[in-house]
Parts: sequence; C-alpha cells; structure tokens
Amino acid sequence: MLETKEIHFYYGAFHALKNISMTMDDHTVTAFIGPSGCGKSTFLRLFNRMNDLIPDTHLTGQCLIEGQDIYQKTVDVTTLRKKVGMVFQKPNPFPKSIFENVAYGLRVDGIKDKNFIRQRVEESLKGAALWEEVKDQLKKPAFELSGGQQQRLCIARALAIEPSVILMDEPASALDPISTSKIEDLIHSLKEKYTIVIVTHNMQQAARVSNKTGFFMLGELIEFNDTKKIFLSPEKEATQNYITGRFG
Amino acid sequence: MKHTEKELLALKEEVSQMWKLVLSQLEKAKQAFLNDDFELAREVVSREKRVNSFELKIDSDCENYIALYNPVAIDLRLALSLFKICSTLERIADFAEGIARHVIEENCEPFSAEMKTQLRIETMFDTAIEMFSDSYEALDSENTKLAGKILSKDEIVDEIYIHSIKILAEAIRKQMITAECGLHILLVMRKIERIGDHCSNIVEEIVFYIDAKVLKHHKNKVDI
Amino acid sequence: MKRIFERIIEFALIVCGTITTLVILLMVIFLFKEGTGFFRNSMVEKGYALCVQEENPVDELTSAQIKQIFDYEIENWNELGGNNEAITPFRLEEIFNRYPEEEWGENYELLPGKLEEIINETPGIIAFLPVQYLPKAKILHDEHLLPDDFFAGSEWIPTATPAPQFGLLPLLMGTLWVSFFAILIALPLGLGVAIYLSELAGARMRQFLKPAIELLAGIPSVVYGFFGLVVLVPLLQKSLHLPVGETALAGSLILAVMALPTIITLAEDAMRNTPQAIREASLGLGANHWQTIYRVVIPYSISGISAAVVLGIGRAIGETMAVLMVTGNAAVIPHSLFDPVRTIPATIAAELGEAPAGGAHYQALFLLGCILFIITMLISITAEFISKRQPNGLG
Amino acid sequence: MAIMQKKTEQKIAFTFFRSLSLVVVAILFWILGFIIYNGAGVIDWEFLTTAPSDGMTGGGIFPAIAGTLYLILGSSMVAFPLGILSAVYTSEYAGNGYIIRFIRIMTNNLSGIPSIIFGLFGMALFVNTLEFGDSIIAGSFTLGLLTLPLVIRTTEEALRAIPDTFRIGSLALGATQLQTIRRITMPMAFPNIITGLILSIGRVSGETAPILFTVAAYFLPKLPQSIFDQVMALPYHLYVIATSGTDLEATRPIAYGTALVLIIIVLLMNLLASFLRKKFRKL
Repeated sequence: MLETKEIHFYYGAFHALKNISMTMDDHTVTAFIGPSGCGKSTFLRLFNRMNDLIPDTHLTGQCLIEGQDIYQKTVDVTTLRKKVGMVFQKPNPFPKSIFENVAYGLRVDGIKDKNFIRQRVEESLKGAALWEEVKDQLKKPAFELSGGQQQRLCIARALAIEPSVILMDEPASALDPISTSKIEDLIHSLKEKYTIVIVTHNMQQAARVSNKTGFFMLGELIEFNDTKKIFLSPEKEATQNYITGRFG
Repeated sequence: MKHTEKELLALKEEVSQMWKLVLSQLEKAKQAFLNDDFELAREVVSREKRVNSFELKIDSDCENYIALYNPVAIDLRLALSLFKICSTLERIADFAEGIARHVIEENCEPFSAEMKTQLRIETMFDTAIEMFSDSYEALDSENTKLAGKILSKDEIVDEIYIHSIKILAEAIRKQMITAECGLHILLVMRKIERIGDHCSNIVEEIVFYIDAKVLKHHKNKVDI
Repeated sequence: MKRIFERIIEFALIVCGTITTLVILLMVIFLFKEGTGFFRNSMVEKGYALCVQEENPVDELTSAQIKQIFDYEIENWNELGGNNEAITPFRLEEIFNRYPEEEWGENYELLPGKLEEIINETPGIIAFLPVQYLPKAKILHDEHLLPDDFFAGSEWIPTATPAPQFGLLPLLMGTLWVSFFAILIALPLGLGVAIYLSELAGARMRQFLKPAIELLAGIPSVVYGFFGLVVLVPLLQKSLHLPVGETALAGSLILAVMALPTIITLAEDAMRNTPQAIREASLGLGANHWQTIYRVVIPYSISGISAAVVLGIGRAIGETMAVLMVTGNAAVIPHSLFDPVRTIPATIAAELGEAPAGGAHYQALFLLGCILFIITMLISITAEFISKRQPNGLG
Repeated sequence: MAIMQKKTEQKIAFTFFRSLSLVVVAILFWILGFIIYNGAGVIDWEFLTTAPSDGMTGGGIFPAIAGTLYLILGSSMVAFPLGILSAVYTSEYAGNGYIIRFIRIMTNNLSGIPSIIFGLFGMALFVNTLEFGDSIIAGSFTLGLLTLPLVIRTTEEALRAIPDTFRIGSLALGATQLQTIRRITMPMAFPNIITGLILSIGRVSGETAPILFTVAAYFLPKLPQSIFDQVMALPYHLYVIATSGTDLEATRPIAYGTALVLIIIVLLMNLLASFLRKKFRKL
C-alpha cells in the first residue's frame, strides 16, 4: 500500500507539490492526469526517490510504502528502487542484448547463478508479454526491437527484480496506437501481481487502464476518486473542465 | 482478447441475462393470463423489481463503458444499441407485469374457450414471444436476416389486435361478457400488441448495430 | 561490504578531481611565483656592485643607463645629472693590467685597498666590482628591477654585464607581429575552406577533407619548423632577394598553416549549427545559395566564427618550435616583415637551457611565461565569451 | 539581368572557395610529399634500430624512438588514470558547484595554454624543486599534464554525450551510481574515450617544447636504466639535428628520416582513431 501524508515538494523556491495526501491500494492501477507541469510526474517519482537526483529539491511530509517512511535516513535508496520499479516515457533499453537488459538488475544485485538468471529473464519476458516475440533472439541488441517492444523490454527489465510497485511515467506516449494498446493490455494483466501507478497525458488511457484516478493541477491534487466516477461525474469543476477539454 | 473487448462482452452478456429474465416474465404472464393463475401472476409482479435493478445496472455499465473507453464505430453502435435495448426490455417487462396485474385485479369469469379461439389470444401471445426470442437470436448471432421475419410477425400481431376489437365489441353487445371484462381483455391485447412494437424497435436497434442502417420510420422495413 | 567498497571508489574519484584542480592551481602559482620573483632581483648582476668617487653627486642609475655607460654610449656624467666629467667605466679585469699579481696578497686580501686607490685616482670612474672585494667608496644605490624596465624596456640582452637588459617590447612585438600576419593569411583561407566544407562540399569531398585537416592539425610543430627551415626559408630568401630567409614572414606563413585546422574546424562547426529551417526560409524567399550563405549563414554563425579566429590567434601566439626554427631569433623590435624577429615562446625555449636556475634571467623567462599565460588565458576567455553570445538579428 | 549577375557572383564565389580548399590540400600534400620523398630513402631497418654515430652524422635514431615510446608510456600513465577519473568525477558525480565550474573553466582554458608553459612549469617543479633532474619521470609528468586537459575534455564530452535516460534507467533498477558508471556509462562512452586517448598519444609523441628542459638528451646512445635517466626523443632529435648540427649536409638525411618517422606515428594514431571510431559505431 502506498500512502502519502501532507507532501510538499519544492524545486528551489518553486512549490511543485502542495499538501498531497492519498492512499493507493495494493493490486490496483492508479493513474495521475493533469496538464503539463502540474506535478504529477514529480509526485510519481517520489515513490522511488528519483527526485533525489535533482539538485536543490526539498520535501516535507511523509511518503509511506507498506507503512514505512521511505524518506527516513535508514532507508537504502537502491533497495527501495529494487522494490519500486519504474518505466519511463521513452523506452530506454541499455545498449546490450535483450537478455542482458533483463538480467541487468539481477547482475547489479550481485546474483551470479546462471540458471536462476536465465529462468528469471524468461519469466519476466513472459510477464511483459514479449517472450513469444523474442525467445529466439535473446542475444540480439535491444536497439533492434521496435519502439513498443523496447518499452515492453523495459517493463520486463523492471519485473526481473521482482518489485511490488511499478511506476510508469507516460509509458506509451512515445509509441504508436497498436503498441500503446499492447502496453495497456499488459498493464491490465500486471495488476494481478503488482501495484501500479501511472502518469499519463492521455486521459483516455487513464480511463482505460486505471481503477483510480487522481487529477493534478498547479501542484495540487484536485480530485482523487474511482476512475469511473472521475470520468462520468467528477465532483470538481476543474476536473470536469480538464477531462472534457474545456480547460483554460 | 483485448481488455476493452472483454468489457464490451461483459456488457452484452448482462443484456442477454436481462433478456432471458424478461422472456421468462413474458412466458409466465402468458401462462398466468391464459390459465387465470394467480400465483404465477404474483410471481411475475414480484420479479419485476429484478428487471428494474437489471436495467439500472446495465445503464450505468453502458455509461461507464462509453465514458472510459470512448468506443467508436461498431463498438459505439453496440453500446448505444444495448443502452436502448435495455430500456426497451424494461418496457416489455412492464407490459408483462401489467398483464399479470390484470390477472390479479380483475374479477371476471374466465371467458369461454370458444372466445379464446375466436380472439386468437394465445397465437398473439406466442407470436409476440417468438418475436422477442427471435430478436434475441438475431443479436446473439449477429444475424440481420432474421429481422425481416420478425418485422413481418409484428403485422400478424397488429392484425389480431385490430380484429379483436370487433370480436370484443360484438361479445359485449351480445352481453356474452361484461363491458368491464371486455375492456380488460382489450387492454391486455393492447399490451401484447405494444410488446410486438417494442420487439420491432429492438430489431431496428440490432440492424443499426450490425449493419449501421437506420430503419426507424421507414415504410418498407419488412423488405429487408 | 559493498557499501564500503563503493565509498572507497567514490573517495578515489574525488581525490583525482582534487588532484587535477590542485595541479592546475599549482601550475599557475609556480609560474607566477617564479615570474614575480624577477622584480626582487637587482639591476646589477648578483654579487656585484657599482662604485663611484665619494664626491660624485649621482646616487642611482637606471638599468638602461648602466648599460649605455658600459657600452660607451653615455660618456659624460652631466648627461646623468652629475658634474661635467668624463665617465671612465672600470671592470675588475682591468686591474690585471695595473698591478702585478703579487701585490694582491695571499687571498686577495689587499685587493679592496688597491681598488680604492684606483677609484680615488680616477675622478669620473664607475667601477663594476664583486661584492666581496668592495673598497671604501660610494656605492651606487642598487635598485630592484622595476616593472618599467621590463614592460617598457626596448632591449632584450639577458647576458649583458654589468646590467642585463630584460625589455619585453621586442619579444612582445615580435610575437604579435608574427601572429598578426599569420592570422591575416590564415583567415581568408580558413574561412573559405570552412564555407566550402560546411555549405558546398559533397559527402565524399568531406570524407576526404576532414581527415586531411585533422592530419594537418596532427603534424608535430617541429616538423612544420623543419619544413619551414629547409623549404620555406631558402625559397623566401631566393625569391625575394633577402639577406637572410629567416624572417617574420617565414614565421607567419608557417603559423598560418598551423592555425588553419583550428580555424577551419571551429568555423565549420559554427556554420553547420545554423538551423536548416533558417536556410530553407532564405532559399524559399528566392535567395540563391551564395546569398543565403553570406546573408544568413555567416551572420548567424558570426560569433562562432569569431571565436574560431580568436582561438586561431591563440594557437599562433603560443606556438614555439616552428617559430623558433624559422624566424631568425633576433630580439629587436621588428620594422618590416622581412626582418628576423623573436617571439616570447621562442625566447623561452631558446634561453631557458642556458639560464642558471633562480637567477634573474631564469626568472625573467618565467615572467615571459606569465605574460604568455595571461595572453592565452585572455584569448580563451574572450573566445568563450564570444561563442556564448546568442546569434542576434543584427548580424 | 539581375539574376544573371547573381548567378555569376555565386559562381565566382564558389569557385574561389573550392580553389582555397584545393590550396589547403595542396599545402598538406606539399609538406607530406616533401618529407616522404626525402625521408623514404633514409628509413630502413638499420636506421630504426641503431644509435646515432659519427657525431650525429651517421647511424640511426633508435634511442630517440625508444625514448619517445618511454615518454608516451610514462605520460599515459600519468594523464590517463588521473584524467579519466577526474572527468568521471566532474561529469557524473559533482553537481554544478563553484569548485566544479572552476575546474571545468580551468581545464577548458588549460587546453589553450601553449606547450612551452608546461615546459617551464615542468622544469621548475619536477626538475628543480622536486630534484628529479632531467629525467623520464620529469618529462612524463610534464607531458602528462599537457595532455591532462585533453583527456579530461574528451572523456567529459564522451560521458556527456550519453543521454541521461540510460543513467536514470539504471538507477531506477536499483543500481548504485558506481554500478551505473561501470556497467552503462563507461562502456557506452568507451569508444569516444579511447579515440580521444589515442589522439592525445599522437600529440604527446610530437611535442618538443615541454621536453626541451625536462628530459631530452642531445645524444645518448644507450637506453635508459631507470626512470631518473635522460632519454633522447624524436621531436627533440629532429630539432637538434635540423638547427645545430655541425655538418648540415650529412645530418639532413637523418633529419628527413626522423621527420618521416614522426609523421608516420601521427598518421598511424589518426588512422587508428578513425578505425576504432568506425568499428565501435557499427556495434
């Protein structure tokens, strides 16, 4: 379970997230929508502390995963990131073979057992619905895959280290509609095992894949509710204006 | 199968569940009327609530489906058809309930078998139910060939209804039955006639869904 | 365990970064420490002093005056603000002619006495004597070398006695002279090639020209110098009927070739960075290719091109070996392109081997190094400043 | 009419630029051709493997070649680890603090500093202050410092050319920063770094000014015994025999030969660099 309590986040003096408290249940898909610069990506990145990489940022409030505050000093960031996988906007496979891409997280973790690695790679590729397409060419450079395949490879890469949460930052915005729908189907099947949080520009995508949707605007969480509720009868006028395209 | 397809199939399945429920309501109403079966009539009345809740459920599912999945083309036509079919089904179920209520509320003598044959009331019931189950068949098998057959059956129903007015007027004049009872029977037959009309509407929706043709307010729809 | 290992590596990285910074700082400090030490040297050679008669009103002389006195260019004290009296320069060696060796005493302990005699006998005398044999006489105030002597001095004669001359002007002028003409030659050539490469050349021509220019940049400067020495110098001498072929012109020509790759590469990069959209806009308005180049591409990339030129100048100013080998190395202020000149780096290279460590000459060479360092620093900062300027509409 | 004029103008301009390019190429070929033409006859196995003899008028240049190799090796040992690690630090670890910006400005400007100044510094620090004397170690340090900015810059550029997405991708998988550098960033930057290093070797082998006072020996037929010995070096050898030989007629061929060897080294380095670049690009 992911939970935030009164989160405030600053880039230098810029107040990027304002007092955000919410709870996301296990094995659900939660989507964040909102106009560009509304803070939804920033919020997503809180959960695996990717914002740590940006200098001059500052956070107050609590961010809990399974009850533990991940911003405590005792928390090891690398361990956290193994538990909270992430998929990025543009597919970013490493310049290695397909196999090595998926095995990367394991190798970084110090695992040497070849059989174990091979098995885990296969499982992860199957989990990402890519196995059938690549099983005969695991040695091929990952760059030779299509964009959609690359993105599923990145998902497989994240699955290989057995996270409990998967964060997705606009995972399909760089892909064509066919690849997009494959990724969306994949998200549906991953929901069984993982807690998924997804940021998307595409409202329909949020509607299609998520159980719950949060609408962000200007760093505030305007509305957070069941996706059906948000898209059929949102409570806030701002939400309504945004999802109907009347925004601004 | 794609996730969105699954959602749509689930919706379709719900509608067919409702269809079956309404069909059984119709069958029971017919039995109750023909046999003057109070028990059966009460059952029909009490089960009407289930039909109503079915309608609410399907309504909201249709809304959600449209809101979340933004269907287009055949998906959109199906969603819209199901939405309309669903409310039509509810109307038909209302008529079934209405017939059952007639059975419960009127205190007429059961009228003679001769009269029944003369009125062809059973045929009328059967034809309407056939139309109803045939239109289900058409939706389920996505077969618009059945449409013409169903629509032509509606003419039989209409013909029986128009005919029954004369027969009933005659019977009342001859004081074979009370005027009140005669009117009751006419109302029931009127309801069956409406069921036939609604079935025609359903068929039109099905044709819209499958062939994307609008049949409403067309003269020669039977020729389809 | 893994954590600790990572910490260690990270620490090593930080140490390396720090070392690099320190080395760079150390270099600057060292250079300037030695260089500014120059001004703590006295005008007169170390261990020596200048003596005159007690009655002589002159208290101090400038370095240039001392030199002129001993070169017999100044012959009367009144020229220096003293009495009307002829100057008699005297060096220790001359004592050999006056007194036989026996009279100096066992360990030359009698020498100061004798020297005193000589000074008293000769009214207009100025004696250049080692400090340990100094007689009782008026010792001229020995000033430290002044910035004026260095920066405004017009002679570079570091081996002159008693007062070596460390005048920067001839070297600085030589450097600027040679570099200026080098750029004058290299600029049109370099820009022309850059335009050709970035705008006109086809892919195959580029594939041939780019490595050729890289190679031109890679040829060691000593090879350029050698080539200049054996080909260019005789060629110039013969074709222009010069007394010597080793002239500023030879240096400029060689430097021009050496500065070419810098100018071409940087200017081409700058021009290639002109957005395709701007070119297309110009072509779309009916300008032809050449008009697009000089009305759009060049104005757009002018800051990059200027930076290229400035860095080319930097390369020319700092170049040592080639210049050393072809310019003739005469430390005089040049008057024409056909005079031999000597540049700052060439001076350092030629003289450092002979200058005793820690001496005035040695430190003077370091001071030259400082000057060179400052000039090149200024040049790279200027280049950076220019190239960072955004292209503006004024062109 | 105006169009015709524009066309002629363009034609003249373009012909002019084309001929300038030809001039530059001609200069290159003139220099190369001259040295190859005169030097090719001199170089043979004996020239490469024997020491100079007869007061530098005969024999070969073996000690100079060996000395240059020593210097390449020595300066690489100084500049490569220090430069690469510094660059990794400044581009991967350090933020944008004042110190880092200062280092960056320094290294940037340092690459424009004339080599003779490195010679001055090397002499003052390594030869005199640290009392290494004229020695391989002093020369290696000096040349190492000379190439340090070059190494740092090429490494930094190579590292910076790698999009952040790869780093972020790796970090998001729970890799530490060091693991990211070792497994992702460095392997990706490797081709560019290696070509930078090779070019810097080319530069080291041709530099004369910095070794004038730190290592180079005029004549030393023996190979060095320790790193505190002097050595001969190719560029210095060329300088010496070209300018201060006693018998110019006799030493000229040796000078041509030495110049050719130098050029061959530089050419080889350039070829190797571009070959590696192409090869890695294919991967």
